[in-house]
Amino acid sequence: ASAFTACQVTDTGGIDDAGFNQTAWKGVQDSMAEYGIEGRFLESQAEADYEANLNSLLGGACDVIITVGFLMGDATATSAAANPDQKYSIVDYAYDPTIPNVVGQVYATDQAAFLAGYLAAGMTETGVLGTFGGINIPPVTVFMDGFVHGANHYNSVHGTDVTVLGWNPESQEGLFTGNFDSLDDGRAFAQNLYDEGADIIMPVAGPVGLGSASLANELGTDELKIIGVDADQTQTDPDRAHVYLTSVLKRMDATVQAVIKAAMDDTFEGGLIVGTLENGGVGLAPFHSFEDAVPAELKAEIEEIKAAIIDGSLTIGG
Amino acid sequence: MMDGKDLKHVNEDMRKLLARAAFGRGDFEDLFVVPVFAVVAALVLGAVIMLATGVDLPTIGQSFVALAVGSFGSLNAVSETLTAAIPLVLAGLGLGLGFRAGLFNIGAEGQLLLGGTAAVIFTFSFPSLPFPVLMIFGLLAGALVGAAYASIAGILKATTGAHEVISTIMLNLISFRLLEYILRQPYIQREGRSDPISKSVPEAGQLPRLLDWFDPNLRLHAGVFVMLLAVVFVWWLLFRSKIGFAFRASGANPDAARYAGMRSGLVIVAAMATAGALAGLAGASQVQGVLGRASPGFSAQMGFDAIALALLGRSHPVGILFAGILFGGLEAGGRQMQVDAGVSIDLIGIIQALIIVFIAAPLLVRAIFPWGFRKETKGGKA
Amino acid sequence: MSAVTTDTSAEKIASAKARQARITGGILIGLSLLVLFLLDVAASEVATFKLSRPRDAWVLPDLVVPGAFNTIAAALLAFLGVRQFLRGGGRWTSLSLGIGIALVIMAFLVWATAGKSFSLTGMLQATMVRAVPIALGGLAGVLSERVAVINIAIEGMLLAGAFTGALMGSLLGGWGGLVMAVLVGGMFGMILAALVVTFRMDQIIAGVVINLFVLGLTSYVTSQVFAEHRYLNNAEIFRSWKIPILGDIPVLGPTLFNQNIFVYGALILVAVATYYLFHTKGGLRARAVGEHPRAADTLGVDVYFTRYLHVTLAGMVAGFGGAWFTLGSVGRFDENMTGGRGFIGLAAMIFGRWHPVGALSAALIFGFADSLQQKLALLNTPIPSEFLAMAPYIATIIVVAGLIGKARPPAADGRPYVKE
Amino acid sequence: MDVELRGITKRFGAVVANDNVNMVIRGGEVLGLLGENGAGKSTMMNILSGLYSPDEGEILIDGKPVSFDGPGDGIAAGIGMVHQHFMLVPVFTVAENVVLGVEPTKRLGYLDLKKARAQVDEINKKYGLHVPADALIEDLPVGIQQRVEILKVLFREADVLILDEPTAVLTPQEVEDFFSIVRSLKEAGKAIVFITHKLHEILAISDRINVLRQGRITGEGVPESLDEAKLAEMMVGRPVSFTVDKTEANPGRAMLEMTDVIMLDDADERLLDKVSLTVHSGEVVGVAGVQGNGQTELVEAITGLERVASGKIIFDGEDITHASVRERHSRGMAHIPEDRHRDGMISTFTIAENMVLNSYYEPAFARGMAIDWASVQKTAAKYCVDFDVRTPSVFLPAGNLSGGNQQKMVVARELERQTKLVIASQPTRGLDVGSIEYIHARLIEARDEGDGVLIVSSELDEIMGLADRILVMFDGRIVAEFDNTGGKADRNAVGLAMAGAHEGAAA
Ligand SMILES: Nc1ncnc2c1ncn2[C@@H]1O[C@H](COP(=O)(O)OP(=O)(O)OP(=O)(O)O)[C@@H](O)[C@H]1O
Ligand SMILES: Nc1ncnc2c1ncn2[C@@H]1O[C@H](COP(=O)(O)OP(=O)(O)OP(=O)(O)O)[C@@H](O)[C@H]1O
Ligand SMILES: [Mg+2]
Ligand SMILES: [Mg+2]
Repeated sequence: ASAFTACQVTDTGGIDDAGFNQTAWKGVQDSMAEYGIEGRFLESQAEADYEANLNSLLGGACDVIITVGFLMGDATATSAAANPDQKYSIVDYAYDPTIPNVVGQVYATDQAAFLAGYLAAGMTETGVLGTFGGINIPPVTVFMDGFVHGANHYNSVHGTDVTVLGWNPESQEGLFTGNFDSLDDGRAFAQNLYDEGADIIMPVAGPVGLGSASLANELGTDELKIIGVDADQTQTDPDRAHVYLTSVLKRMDATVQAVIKAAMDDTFEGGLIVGTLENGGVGLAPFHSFEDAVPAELKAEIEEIKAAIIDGSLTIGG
Repeated sequence: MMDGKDLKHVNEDMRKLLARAAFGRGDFEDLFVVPVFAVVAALVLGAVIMLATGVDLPTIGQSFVALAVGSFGSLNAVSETLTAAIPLVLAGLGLGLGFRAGLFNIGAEGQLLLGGTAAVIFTFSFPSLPFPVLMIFGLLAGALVGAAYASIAGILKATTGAHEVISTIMLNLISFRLLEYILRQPYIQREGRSDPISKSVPEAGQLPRLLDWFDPNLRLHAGVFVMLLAVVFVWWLLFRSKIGFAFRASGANPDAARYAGMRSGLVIVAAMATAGALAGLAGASQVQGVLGRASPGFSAQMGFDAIALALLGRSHPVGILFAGILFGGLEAGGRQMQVDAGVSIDLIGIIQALIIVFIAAPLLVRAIFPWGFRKETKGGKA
Repeated sequence: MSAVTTDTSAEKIASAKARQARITGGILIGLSLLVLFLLDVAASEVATFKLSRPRDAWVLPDLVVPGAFNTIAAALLAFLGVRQFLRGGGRWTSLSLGIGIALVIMAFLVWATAGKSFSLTGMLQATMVRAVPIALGGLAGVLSERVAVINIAIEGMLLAGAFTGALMGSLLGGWGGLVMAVLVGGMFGMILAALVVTFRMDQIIAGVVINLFVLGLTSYVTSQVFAEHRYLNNAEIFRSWKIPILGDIPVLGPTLFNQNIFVYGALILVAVATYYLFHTKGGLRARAVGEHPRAADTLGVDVYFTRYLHVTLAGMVAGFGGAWFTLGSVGRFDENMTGGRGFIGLAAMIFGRWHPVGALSAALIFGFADSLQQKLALLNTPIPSEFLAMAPYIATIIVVAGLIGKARPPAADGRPYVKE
Repeated sequence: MDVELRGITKRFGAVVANDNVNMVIRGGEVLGLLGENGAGKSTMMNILSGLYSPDEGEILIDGKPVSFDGPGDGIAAGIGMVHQHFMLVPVFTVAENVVLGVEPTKRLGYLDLKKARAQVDEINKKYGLHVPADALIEDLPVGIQQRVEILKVLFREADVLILDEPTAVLTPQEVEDFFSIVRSLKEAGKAIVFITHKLHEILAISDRINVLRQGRITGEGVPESLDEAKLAEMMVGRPVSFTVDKTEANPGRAMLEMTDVIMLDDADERLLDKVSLTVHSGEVVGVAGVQGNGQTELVEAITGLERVASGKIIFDGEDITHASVRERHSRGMAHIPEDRHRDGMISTFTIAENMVLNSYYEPAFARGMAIDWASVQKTAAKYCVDFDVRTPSVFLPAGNLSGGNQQKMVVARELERQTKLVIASQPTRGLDVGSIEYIHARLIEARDEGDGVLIVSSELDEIMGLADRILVMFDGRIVAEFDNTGGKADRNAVGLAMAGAHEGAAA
């Protein structure tokens, strides 16, 4: 009777976290615009709210429920088991084995970050790149791994000696703010890396990166450029769009939209969606204001590498 | 020296001295009238804020209905309210006890976090233990670790005079990082998971749900008994036990306590440890009763909310129980408010703050609602 | 001292000073062993500390420290320790400890940097920047606690300042935002004063409540309003302003003379507050109200007014400090972005013994530990990042426990004053 | 300048502190004001100084009615008050305390402390006060602090000086000096109100005397027509005996023996310098001395509140040098602390709780880990009856009691147990004659039951009246000992020793 409704339960970061909650919500919003469906969300204040929030969306109010973040993995699985007819999808989490009424959405972010690392290595003037994360957890460090490997690949191709500060893929240790909300940490950490000579930095800490962008804005892009993560940050941070060399896209909005579409078309099937370079679930954003600054041959190399990753002839981290 | 008549006289005097003062009208106003007005005033102000941010009147009405229904309006609401109250009351009891002993323990958050983590680790480490044993030992492990962590601040204060406000703030910050580290360790991290999440509490270690036979969504768990027991225990400890007497004496006048032969160092450490144990218990009850595992920040600011709670309950166990139920109700009702009216749950924080203001400053409530109160006698405490 | 030598039973007298000296000696010897075994660096390796950036006006060469430094430091520590242990006491105790700790920090840096390099100047500059909100929070605490009003609400006032700075800065421009942030901070100061002075609410409750309220209100508006109206949360920031000539001095220049107005403001405010509190009529009265309000009252000092005034001023200082988060740093407000810095400010105040300069120094120590931790994370030390991130907090605890002991707050701190 | 108070009434809740009081104060005259604890003297004067506002009545200065809206107005009208509890900021210097509120300043509000110092020195010279302008208050002996209070009033050029129990903490010598200051003020034409509990002082210095009882004036007169007995009766409403009734001491075994006790402060200065003394059972030993010469530390050493650096303390044959406070207490040592408010009681606790503050853990009051409140309450009620603690209920906060009753509560707690040794520090400070009489009798009773009693007091009269043997402390040492059997010690000699005259001889 009533319109198709997609519901989202955020994790504790809230709907406006400039991170995965917001990006996933964008997927719902895009679907609302494109397919004319209803969308609503519930914010969780604490982890104890997950279950309660899921419960309050049951009873036929939602055609599909999107949950966000690995922390909601348990609550989603429990709810899905108790309500086998309800469709669910969870962002940034995969069940093994899969659950028939849940679609997990995960991303091979390192593929895209690899391209970003290669690009940055080609663009640096100081020969030093930087990265830092929010907390030392895989959804974060996978970006950093890819970034470092990409830069290393550039070194081995071009015989250069570009170094990446802030992450050591072997020891899995590096620079972390310890939070996903202190913007001025983002600024301070970028300043730290800049002081050590970095002129391109990739912050992997949600809104914290906005603080780094603020520093780049102040110093000027000759001194410091930023690589965004998750979404194309020229869109999410339009006022400082010019500091972003590019962004490592983790297209949660696209996968969320795909799940909603599937649910609408009755092609919904539990399992896993893996965002890759191949299916466009991850990728590199356009260079926007740096379109002219990036040399054509570098662009070409990146396209080549992308193709090599897609066809499997190049493995990351080798 | 004394003849019979005198003796009778003396007994008469003693009887008079032992007659307890009656429950006065002032007490009644402070305990019942003020809170009612406080809640009303806070809700009115909350509505004003909603209006100011562009929420329309029907939605505001809807929000308040949702708030009421979501907190106490159904069995599920009551269950949610009590479930939310359990860890808050437990941690609040610890803080209240600290206040009574003159200690301002800002560290409940960290103690709760590590206590809960310890409960998880203990329960999944001994999965073969049978049901009540594993559950009880899990709670004890939480309490013990909470106590140990709080004792650091206590010992520092007792031996070097380091101010507990500083050390507990720092210990909180340390505990956040420590938990991140712990959750990365292979023994603790859940198999097959790459994100920071611990293994699960086995069935036998969980606080059983009490009402799931009626409706599987009712989350109220046996922690509610732990909470009630703790209220009674803390009341007994503070007002009936010897050590509690020392706590209160040291809190009210440390010099006099020292002169009376109480060991201030010992009292500080003991009070901190007890407070920490209660906070640890709060963490354990949350993981064993609701969450089933530990993850970064599962404490969700409960340790800080508990400060407000303890103050609101005037550091009295029964007051804390009621304050906890009020907070739990606001939390559950606030969730309903979000679901039904789409109003951001952050509004609840504002209403909580306003209620505390009005309850903690009876003079303010009296100034706003002068007709609700008896006139004070002239020359009284103006 | 003379008494000890003239007394035949000297050895039996348990002298507090001698015991302290022995403890210090023990600690120093322990540190020496620590440096010798845990922070051992091969003599061939060098640690490089960069003092200038290539484009600076005056470029200083890098500071290259050979690995042998640590062996020397260990020897020095051992010497100091043994000296304390044997001779003991006197002015030397705290001096030795100070030197000892400095040596250990340097040895640690050399150990961590061996074979690598980092920018010392950058670290010092960051120290300064990171110290600003804490120092201002601490100063706000000093101002209100000096008139005996405990100010737990610093965190909330910082957050209110940050929020107002972003909102008003977006609408009115940087200066407008700054002024409004200061005013709103002052408003919350006045509210705190009204609650505790006029309505005699418990001071700690009042502070906690203001924190809750501000957090709730700012988060609510952020998600209810800012999420849709982005232009309300996009303020121009105050850029660094290099003081001519002074700003070009190596090391010192970037640290002190090439910063934004918040850094200068914090330094000036600390100086002004020190002058005010300890050298003016108003300061004398304020301190009297904090120490013995009834005495002040009997001399015609208006206790209530004094408390209102200073707590309001404290709020304004905190509002200024809060604006740093948005107008002085990132130009945008985010939920709970002060992240407990107000509480650390409170710690800085206690640590700094209720003195503006003390609070600033404490904030600098904290800022130092904080920026040191960031450098260490870059140097790939074998210490897990979580433990490095704890370093500032652990350092604070150690300093508070070891060096301060019992600090004495203003005598009437936290007590309401009731006039008859 | 003449001041008249007319029909003053002031209530605190249910307590009527002043009840329709009339009083006249004239320039060039000392008005002595006398009354029991809680009679309403301080309240009356606080009203006059503008600190409190009266519920009824008016104040006239030179015939004109005035109304004060705070102490600032009182000061402006020329009324200055030296409060019973010192109104000094301990961490400020003398000069800072004196100028507070009327600070000399230069540009930018800069505090002109140099000028302040000069002004202080000028007044110092004029009235012979000898107060060091730069010393911190907390470093000064109370006698000097007292003068700072007077300095404050003079600095404000007050014409009416209210002195609320200014001599309570002074030594006899200091009282003499103080009186000469008062006389010179009187000659300068100031009106002075002098409040004290010491009858001989009031007779010595007053030109007129008013007696206050339960908030009303119950007696008036001039010293020439009055004597101590009459005054006391006017005050208390019954005849009072002044001499402590006691028989000869009957010293038994040594209860307390201290040998060569040394106590050091943080800077290794000696607070106690090889103190040795003995207290026998059945005798009262009085320790006389000007405050700040180690008496406080002596008591701390005996009661275990501070560690001693060397030496030995033996209590009834057992070495207690390192025993805890509680251990000493449970072996039968009673301690009446010097500052009852800070150290002796908890004002927010009930009287019952205060009565067991240091014995709550004993079998009589404990049941396992719990306290047997029923027994505590019964005991407390009994103590109250026995020691005449006047309160409607043992459930009231002890802070509600008057000073005298608080002290009786503390004394009751300490003496009602089985004791062997009583350490009483300033046991009657600030109390009215009735209460003093009572407490003295109880201390002698303890002696007669075989306790050793050590009394530390800066009140030489108290020591002379109570002690069987007198020790004098000076600069951390015991510098003289006097036999006082039958009150035969030479008051002058003791006074001289307190001032350090024996120093050479004892070293
Ligand atoms: N039976 C008793 N006899 C004497 N004192 C008691 C007794 N029970 C409690 N007390 C003391 O009297 C006070 C009142 O205790 P009660 O348990 O009634 O709590 P309360 O009055 O609500 O507490 P509070 O006044 O501290 O908020 C407490 O300070 C306690 O130590
Ligand atoms: N601020 C106050 N609040 C309540 N009651 C008070 C206050 N000040 C004094 N009282 C009460 O008023 C009465 C008179 O007290 P006041 O201090 O004037 O007595 P006093 O004659 O100065 O006694 P003392 O000799 O002990 O100094 C006492 O019963 C006292 O308890
Ligand atoms: Mg939110
Ligand atoms: Mg008096």
